[in-house]
Amino acid sequence: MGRFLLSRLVDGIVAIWGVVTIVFVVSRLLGDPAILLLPVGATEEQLQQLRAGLGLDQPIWEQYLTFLGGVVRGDFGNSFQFMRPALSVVLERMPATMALAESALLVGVVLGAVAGSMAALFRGTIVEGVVMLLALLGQATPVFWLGLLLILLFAVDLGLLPTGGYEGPASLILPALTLGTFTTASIARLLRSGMLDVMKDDHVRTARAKGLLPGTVFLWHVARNSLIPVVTMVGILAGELLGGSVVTETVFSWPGVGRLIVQAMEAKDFPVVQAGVMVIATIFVVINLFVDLLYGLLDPRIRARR
Amino acid sequence: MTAPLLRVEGLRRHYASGGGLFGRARYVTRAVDDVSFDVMPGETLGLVGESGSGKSTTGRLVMGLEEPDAGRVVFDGTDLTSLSSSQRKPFRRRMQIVFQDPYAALNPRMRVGDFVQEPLLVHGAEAGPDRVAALFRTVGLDPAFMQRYPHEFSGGQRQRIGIARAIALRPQFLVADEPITALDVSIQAQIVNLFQDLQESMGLALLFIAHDLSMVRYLCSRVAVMLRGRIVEMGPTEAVFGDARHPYTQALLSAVPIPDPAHERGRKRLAFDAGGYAFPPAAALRDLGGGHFVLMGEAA
Amino acid sequence: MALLAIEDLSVGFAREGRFARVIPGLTYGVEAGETLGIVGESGSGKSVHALALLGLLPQPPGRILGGRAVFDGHDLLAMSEARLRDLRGGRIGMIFQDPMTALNPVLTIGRQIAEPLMRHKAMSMRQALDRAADLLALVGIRDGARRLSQYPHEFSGGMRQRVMIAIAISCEPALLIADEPTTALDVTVQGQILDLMAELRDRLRMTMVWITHDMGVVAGIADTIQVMYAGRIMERGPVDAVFANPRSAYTYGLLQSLPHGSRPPGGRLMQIPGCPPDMFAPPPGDPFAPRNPFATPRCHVEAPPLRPVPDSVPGHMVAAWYDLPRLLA
Amino acid sequence: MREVWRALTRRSGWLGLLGATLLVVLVLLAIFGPWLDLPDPTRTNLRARMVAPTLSWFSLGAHPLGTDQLGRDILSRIIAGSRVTLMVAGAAVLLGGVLGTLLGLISGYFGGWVDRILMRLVDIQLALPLMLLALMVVAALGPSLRNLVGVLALVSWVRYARIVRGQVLAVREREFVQSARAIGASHPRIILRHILPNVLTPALVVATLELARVIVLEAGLSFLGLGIQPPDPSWGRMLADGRTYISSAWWIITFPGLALMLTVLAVNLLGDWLRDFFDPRLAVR
Repeated sequence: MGRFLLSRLVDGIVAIWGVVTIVFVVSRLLGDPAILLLPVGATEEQLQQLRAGLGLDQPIWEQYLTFLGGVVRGDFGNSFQFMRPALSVVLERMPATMALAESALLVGVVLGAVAGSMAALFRGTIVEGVVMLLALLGQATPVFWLGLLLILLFAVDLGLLPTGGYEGPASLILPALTLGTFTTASIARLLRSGMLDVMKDDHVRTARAKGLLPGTVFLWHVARNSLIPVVTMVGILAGELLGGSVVTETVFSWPGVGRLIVQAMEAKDFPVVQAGVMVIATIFVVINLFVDLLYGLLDPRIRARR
Repeated sequence: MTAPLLRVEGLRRHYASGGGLFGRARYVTRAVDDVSFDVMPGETLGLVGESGSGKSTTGRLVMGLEEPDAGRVVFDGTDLTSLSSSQRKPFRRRMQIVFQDPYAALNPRMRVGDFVQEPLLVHGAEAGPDRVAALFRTVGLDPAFMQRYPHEFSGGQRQRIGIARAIALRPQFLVADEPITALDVSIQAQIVNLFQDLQESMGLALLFIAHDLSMVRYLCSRVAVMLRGRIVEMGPTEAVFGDARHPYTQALLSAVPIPDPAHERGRKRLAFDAGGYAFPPAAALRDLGGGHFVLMGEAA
Repeated sequence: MALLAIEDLSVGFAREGRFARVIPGLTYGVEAGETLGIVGESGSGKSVHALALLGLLPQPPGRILGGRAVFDGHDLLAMSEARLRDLRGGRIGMIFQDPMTALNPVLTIGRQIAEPLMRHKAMSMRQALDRAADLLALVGIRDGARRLSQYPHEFSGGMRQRVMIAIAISCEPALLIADEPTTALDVTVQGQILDLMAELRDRLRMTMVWITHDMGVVAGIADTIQVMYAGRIMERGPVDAVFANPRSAYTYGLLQSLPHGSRPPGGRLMQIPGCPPDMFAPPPGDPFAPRNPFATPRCHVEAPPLRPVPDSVPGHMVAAWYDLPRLLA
Repeated sequence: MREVWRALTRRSGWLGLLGATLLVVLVLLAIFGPWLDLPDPTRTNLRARMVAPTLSWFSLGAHPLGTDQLGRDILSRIIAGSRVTLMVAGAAVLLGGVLGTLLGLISGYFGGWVDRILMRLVDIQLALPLMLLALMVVAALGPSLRNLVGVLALVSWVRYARIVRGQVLAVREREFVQSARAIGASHPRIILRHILPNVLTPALVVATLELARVIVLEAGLSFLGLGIQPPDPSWGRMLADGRTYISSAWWIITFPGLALMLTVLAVNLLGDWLRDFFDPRLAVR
């Protein structure tokens, strides 16, 4: 187990290193930051001075190492817009993003699990039909449009909830629903098909041959076994969720990391972009590490292999 | 005495499992461990053992589908293990393999006629439709089936298609890897008879891998018994079946069900723990005379 | 009196809009204390009918079209699912073919053995686990108390089948249905399981239905053999009589196609030509007729009923229009 | 072909048929849009700003789905937008599909260090939410159509590579591939004749599911202003522009979003059906 943890940790670090490299390459493609930073009409001398100040006159591999070293220390440089460390700008916005992502995941897992189980239990009935139809629609509705529709309905027409911003729990409801819909739909569909598959397994037949009550069979022999693919899915969905948060935050003017990244991109404030992307990638890697551990808890076969 | 067509010497294949990014392998499975045997031209050697005994791996090593960790496979005087894959190609004409699972052994996206024709094309042999049709007839199939896809055939028919492909290049030697295990009882005899016919008409030598001991006794002139990667007993079939010396062979023979109620009622099965059995130190195959070998320690 | 009496059981299967009567109408009985060996190839309906009896047949694609199956005075097919559930795992135990998939991989062995005890014997988890340890000892697994907390993947195939047996006999069933329980096992392990089952049967005085495709296995364990083909009983009777004097061309062909000893020079196995019928388009008449060299014209048009063999022991029955001994003579 | 038809018309297949029909209609509209008698999608008309939808289809000059804040006809903009969207998404999925399938084949067939490096690359890319990756790259390279296709292809090759590799690993061990090796068939022959035909259908399934993802991703980028640039109409951009007028003109955001949802739904339905038909095991991804 310890060895497994270590090897997964190394995998995660390699992945983050890869992200760092991609971020570095992309940011160098962005063009000469010195030109972007200085007002139009700056002299060549001023440019040279700034380049030296940013370390842009060094050979590329040295810049890379400097950049890597900075990342390790959590130093992404100062934000061009805010004139203070980019990482702290990003971290300030973290609570908002985490609140949104957590509520969306909660919505998705709870609603999705209930809906998926219902669909599997009542297969061939209207319940399954309705759940699956909603899930199909939920998977097909882009977050930004869903967000706009919800605003139109609940904020503009009914005036029940705020259109956006970050004031109290009421303002969390619409963004969390918006962001959680895709997760709900995906989990519902996966759980249903997983359960229907497990129901065909030999060991469920064994359980029924024991004369166990339907509730026992469902809970211990179907649901318990169907959780494993769902847990894997949650890891993948976390990525969708974090990516979706970029758009959702923009739609609802939610002061999170996603919106910050988009704004920083428009302002060519790439230390903030880099720090934001790194933070999100790190969260994603950590989530997947947890998913892997959970996976082992659920499946003794995998536990044994570690 | 003629020279053997196939000589296998000290063949070894170990699998490592477990381990990760930095760790070394945690378990080593000795799939095949110091296996040696000969097959004479036209002869049928049976290779028996339970699942995981290494008999199928041995067949794959002989065919060069897997590289051995040690040992040699000598075919008609040439050491195949030292050859590059292009040097090996001419030998592929002369030795072929038939697989266990007739459902997995055919390419589901290829017409069976093309599938049987493929070896002829690969080796630049005469590959016209007449030649393929003749092969279909040889294995007892209607050449009209050539245009069909595998899913349209029954298990027995698929196995015939697999055999047609294997004999397309008129090989001298065939590995038959549990060719009847997956078939219905009423079909098994058809396939065994087909093997027998081919052997008589083409002079094929056969390495017949199986776990059905009654069939091996019937079909093979010599038999080798494998246990956990090693041959524990080998010899002329009647010697091994009539006078088994290794406790594992004895247990195996005592367990074969015979379709005779009177015999079964009087049966006493010998206990043998295949997983827990410890090979004696310095065990080697020792000749009991008449080509009957048993794996024994030095003291015996 | 028969412990289990099946009358005219008929089962169908739907696939891709086509329908097959895989069992056109099956009638037989099992006496209390008897071991019935049912032999057949894939598609003979031997496993399907057993699942249908216990309400375990997946429906759809399967469908029970009619018939009765009276167990201990009550019709299993007419029973409510709740009453059938009380019998399953309690008075009727079942063992399946593939021990690698028949156990739940994520639950401990102990829990899986304890479940039927808690369900049918109203035991607490603790009592059930104690009993489960005894059951493991009974099926020849040493160190049972420790192994209860292990998972199926920590057991070999033979050991898993022993666990399945422990589950099936946990509530001391009157009837045990074993569906190819040794097919997936190696020969020596199969031998051990056969010995174990025979011993348990005698000790617990169980009635047993043993489903297999292996004539050798039936010869060893069964009192009565019943040979099935295409959903029908071709022949049935005491094992000694049927093996010594088969009256169905199918039974005869099966026995003859098996090798006996070593091959005489130039010898060939007797083979049954052709392949089993497509149940979506079964032949009219005797389903074996197209493969049967002894078939009479009547065989091809009219299915023969299962009738007693006049000059054999009582209970020996065959479904054939032809008289095999006379044809062979 | 007959089998496909039978499966499509089976009870569970009608959803797939629905998806396929929707998709065909959409593609036909996109192709023949310019020949329809509709207002120019880029022509502004400040006197007809934010006209509410009228459903009088055949009256000339009317706007069945209304007009936007610049008086442009929404219906013709949606149809014009579908051209761009389908072209960009189609090209990206094709490009990503070919690249991913190729790399997955190589990775799975040859194994070894090539496989290790490729799969590590896949892991790394999967550690980065797609939206962010696409955002970064588009921001760096500039939002031209070609760059957009490139970025979307870059984002989608991973899934093909993964699925195809997994399939190759499974197919490679199948006995007919062993048999091809036993007769001495060359690597290209084995890959092309025996492996590729058996992994193409899973790749096709991935392609449909990817198409849906890429369409949404492209719309998202356009919504954020980093995708398709004006004057080319795009659904995402229309949504972004309509946001401001959400309280006065609901139709500006409703119809482009509906078009987007229907498109994704159609593709998903078709993809689900293809998956169930060809290989239910792909359901868990």
